[in-house]
Amino acid sequence: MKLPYILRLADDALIIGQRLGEWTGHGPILEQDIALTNAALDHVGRARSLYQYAAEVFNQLPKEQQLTYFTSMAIQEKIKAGESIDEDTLAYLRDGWDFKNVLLVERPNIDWAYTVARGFFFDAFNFFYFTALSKSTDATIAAVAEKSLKEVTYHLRWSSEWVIRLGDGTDESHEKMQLAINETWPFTGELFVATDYEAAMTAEGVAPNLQQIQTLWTARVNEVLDEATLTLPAAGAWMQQGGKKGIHTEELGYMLTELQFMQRTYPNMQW
Amino acid sequence: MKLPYILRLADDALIIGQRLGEWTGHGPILEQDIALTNAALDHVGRARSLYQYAAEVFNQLPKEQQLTYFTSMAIQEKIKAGESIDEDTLAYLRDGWDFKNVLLVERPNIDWAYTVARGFFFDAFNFFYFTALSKSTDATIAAVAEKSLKEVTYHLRWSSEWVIRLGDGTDESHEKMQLAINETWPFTGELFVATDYEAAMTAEGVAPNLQQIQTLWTARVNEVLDEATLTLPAAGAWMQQGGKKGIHTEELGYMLTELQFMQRTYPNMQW
Amino acid sequence: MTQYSFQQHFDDKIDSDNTIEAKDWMPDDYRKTLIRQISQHAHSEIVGMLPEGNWISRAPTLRRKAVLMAKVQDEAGHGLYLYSAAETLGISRDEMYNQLHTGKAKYSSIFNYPTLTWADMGAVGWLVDGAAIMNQVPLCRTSYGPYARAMVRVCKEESFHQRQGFEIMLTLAKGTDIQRKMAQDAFNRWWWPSLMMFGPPDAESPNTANSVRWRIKRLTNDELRQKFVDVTVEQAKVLGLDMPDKDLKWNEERGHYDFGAINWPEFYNVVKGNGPCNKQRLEARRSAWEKGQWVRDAATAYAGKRAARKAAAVETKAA
Amino acid sequence: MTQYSFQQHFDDKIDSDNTIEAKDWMPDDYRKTLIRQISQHAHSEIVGMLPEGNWISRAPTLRRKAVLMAKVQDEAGHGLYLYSAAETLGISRDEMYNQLHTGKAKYSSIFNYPTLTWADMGAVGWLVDGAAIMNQVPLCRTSYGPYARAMVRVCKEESFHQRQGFEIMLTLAKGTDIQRKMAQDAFNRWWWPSLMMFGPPDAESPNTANSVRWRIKRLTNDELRQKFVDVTVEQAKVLGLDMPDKDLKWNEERGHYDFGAINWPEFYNVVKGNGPCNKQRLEARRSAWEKGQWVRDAATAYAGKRAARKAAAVETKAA
Repeated sequence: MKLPYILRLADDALIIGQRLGEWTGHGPILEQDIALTNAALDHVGRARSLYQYAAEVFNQLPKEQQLTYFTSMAIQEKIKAGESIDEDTLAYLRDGWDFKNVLLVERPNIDWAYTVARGFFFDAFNFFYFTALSKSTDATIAAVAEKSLKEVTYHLRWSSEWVIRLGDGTDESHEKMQLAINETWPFTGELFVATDYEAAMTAEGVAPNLQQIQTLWTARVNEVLDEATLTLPAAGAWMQQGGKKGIHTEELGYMLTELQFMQRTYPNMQW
Repeated sequence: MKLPYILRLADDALIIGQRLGEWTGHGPILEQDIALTNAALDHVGRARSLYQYAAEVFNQLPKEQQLTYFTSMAIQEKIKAGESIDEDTLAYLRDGWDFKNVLLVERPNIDWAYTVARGFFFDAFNFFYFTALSKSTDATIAAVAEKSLKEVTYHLRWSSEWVIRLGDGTDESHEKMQLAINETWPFTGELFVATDYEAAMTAEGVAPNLQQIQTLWTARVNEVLDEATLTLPAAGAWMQQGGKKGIHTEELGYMLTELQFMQRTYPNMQW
Repeated sequence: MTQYSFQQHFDDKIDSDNTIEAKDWMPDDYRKTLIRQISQHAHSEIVGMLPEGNWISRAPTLRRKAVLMAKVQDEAGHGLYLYSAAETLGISRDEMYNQLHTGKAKYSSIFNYPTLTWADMGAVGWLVDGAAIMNQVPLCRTSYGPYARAMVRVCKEESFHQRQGFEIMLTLAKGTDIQRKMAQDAFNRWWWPSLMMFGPPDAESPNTANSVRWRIKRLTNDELRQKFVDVTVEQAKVLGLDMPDKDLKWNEERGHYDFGAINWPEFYNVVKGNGPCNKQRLEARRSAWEKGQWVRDAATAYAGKRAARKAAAVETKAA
Repeated sequence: MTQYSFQQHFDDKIDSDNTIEAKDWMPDDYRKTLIRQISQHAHSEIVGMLPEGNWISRAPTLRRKAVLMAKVQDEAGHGLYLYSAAETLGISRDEMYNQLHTGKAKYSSIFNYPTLTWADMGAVGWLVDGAAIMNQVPLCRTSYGPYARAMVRVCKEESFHQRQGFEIMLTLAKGTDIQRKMAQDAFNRWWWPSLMMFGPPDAESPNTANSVRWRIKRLTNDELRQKFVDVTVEQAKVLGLDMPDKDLKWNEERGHYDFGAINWPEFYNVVKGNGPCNKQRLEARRSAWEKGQWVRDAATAYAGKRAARKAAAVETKAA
């Protein structure tokens, strides 16, 4: 249960990093272009640490289990050849259904308001989650969380400020920000619905309790939206889910096609 | 010299077909959505016939020549395994620099006016080109051209009508169409610059004389633009080229990433 | 004729299995019901282009790419026939589009599910077109002539599509491990939504009486669903795929397969707009429409100019 | 001081290798030349983000992805320093953007070439950054203080980028056949444009005199180009790549490599706007700017509101 859990954390980080990287060179303000790329780098960095740990865990599994763990033929061939896997194997050679990121992070950038909304919901989650996770009984995970906490504190400050700036800016920006909040909202519920592997990790003290995180998250989200003169969709709105179990949106396929292009087209090389 | 020539014809057809296919389901008028998909189907059909022929020619080469003909490792592995190649090998497993389509056909759709402009310049070329090519000394190529001529006659009528409709429609459509003509124009010159392999095929009577095609093409283009109340960029405008020699725009990489995704990710399977 | 005799005449035609034509008198309810049903059907064809269009650029072989393009194009064609049939009832295509884009008109909820792998092109053809055919074949003899004639063409093409979809599944099922897994995964995801395509259970399905009488419907939702299950189970056996329903078993007594409980809350939720792709699909249609506005305007303006020029030329000649 | 004595004071500073600072008097020509050069340099950094940004989503390993992102981000940072340096001369950033977007201001033509394979990330770092450093290192001691200080930071990072680029090339050169071929192909495409980065031959290069005197320039175009060729030939040997110039050979007498004729018509053509990517690059910048307008407006409006609230709060307190 620990392997899917590590992958879940890593996949969130990779996919949001890939999304934010799409902004690089195309931001509305040079300083903000830099800020977003900074966040992208933090996420990719976290993804690397977690994939490295996941690879370590995977490489210790019995070979027969390794062989059936992922559907990817490219990974199976590595195992058959007696090779161990690494961070890039996990990022570049898994099939879409083996990715466990929440749907939220694969949402397209659309515009600055959507990017800010997605970032804000996710950063607020990460902030409370990593705070708790830095006390994980798994020392490696705790260390990653500890390191990420500094980064995510900055991310959350940045995205909160932008929610407020756009919400309380012009009429146009208020309208766009409210729309982005409304449309992004249905993708936040999944963050707090524990899968089996998450529940197991929570039971072992590896992962935080999602309900506690949700309470903190909801308070913070309300606080910031309030200051931004924005409102949340009515309570009880329908929430999308699936990502944590490998059932994604149509967007992920296109993302992975691009992300994995080099390794799929030119396999087994050093870059 | 015949193999690169056949591939050049086939690649034009595949890439324009792929581009037009992007419109399917997103056209501005249902009837026109159908018309564009129809054209896409014609092009993909022609691509298939030509790739089949190219594969036939390739499979007759000496093995050592086959091994070095394309840089694609996936193709080289097929050769080493004693397999022959087929239409899908050529479409799905060649690297970008082995594609010989003109830059014109990989231009993005952008909007309806750009799509019409690209289509019009290309259809007018195909119309005169296939007319001549149906007299090719190569019977297979002549037969493909003959069959395609009926299709392209329809394509050209369709795109000419749209150039006229948009050019002589509203002020807005006139402006958009003129912009699309201006921006697409620099990609037409390459059609008429013969590469070595084209010149060799012309010398053998396999391929038409490009200068003769250009004369006919220019007259037709002027005629239609005149009726559309549109103007051509000044004579002597700079022309982009490279595609016929495998030097493409940044667009092609993204197109092939998507086009080849399945075969690259799940190699050596029947679909 | 009096209102009463119009109604009598209409009833007679219905009862004698004759078709009602566009110029014939018909009750308001009949007209409204038909407009709603035909336009909803047309919208389903148009929105239905999107989940499959999603794989055109990534089809794994050139043949499959061509077949898929042709299929999606056929759906556009179906949309066209059906919009035309609805137009004979006095509603314009633009009005119908407007109902779609504002969410006033519905389309089949099945298209609010995503197409996640190539196998979905098989599953959609096999299951979704398969279910559609079962729903639609009876409509080839529906009472309204233009609709019935449109449905004849639609059904012919749909059953071709259904065979193509099955053939994709068969190729995958006979393929490598990962291809079989793709096929099973797609089957798992599309099976239950396909069963929902037949609509709510008869007990909860309103207004069936008139629909049956008018031959807008010939079998009930549950009857059609059972038929679909019975046929599909046999086809799944041919494919060697597992039925994604642990409660499925042959009922000797009924002569039918029993199957598990359908998740109706999910169904109503998707209908309400909360499916995985409702917003995405509607947004794609709206966006195509909005981006196409200047194109349609230009076409109209040009047609006007041409007509004016022709008229002027005729006048000049006459003068 | 009289105008004459201002000029005298400026000349003395220049002659004694002192820096001119923003608050100092300076001749109009000096100011204009600097604004043009610094803003052009800033624009080059910003437009230069695009060809490399093109491969962020497709970088072949996570490490390469991170390094590439960081590199492109550094370029944004360079743009920022340089815009700030130019602003000290009395031009606003918005004004400079406007000059870029309307085509009035130039940027380095090298960024009008496409990045076609991953190897281009190596070649651009190795060659383009390499050439840039040769052009820029002398500017770390240029006479205008804010520019010189910006260039110190820029050059430090650029040489780091250049080493990263070379390392990508080395990895490819030591890799499989196809990786070597990628590296050679990228080298072939980027070599000649890199040589053009040093500008027209000295014989045709106007206004060098003042530039040299003002230490806006220290070596001539041809001197820098020769230095670049000499260094790069040796690096290409380490990589085991063929020089894409059949006329290249060591000239014992000169102590330098002779090299083939540069295609200057191509250079002027790209400068004129006809390179493979001029339109695409400018369009990407313009589009980012236009799509960002409402965001900048909101930020300005919010800052205004906040300032007003603060002021009101202070007033209330005071009252």
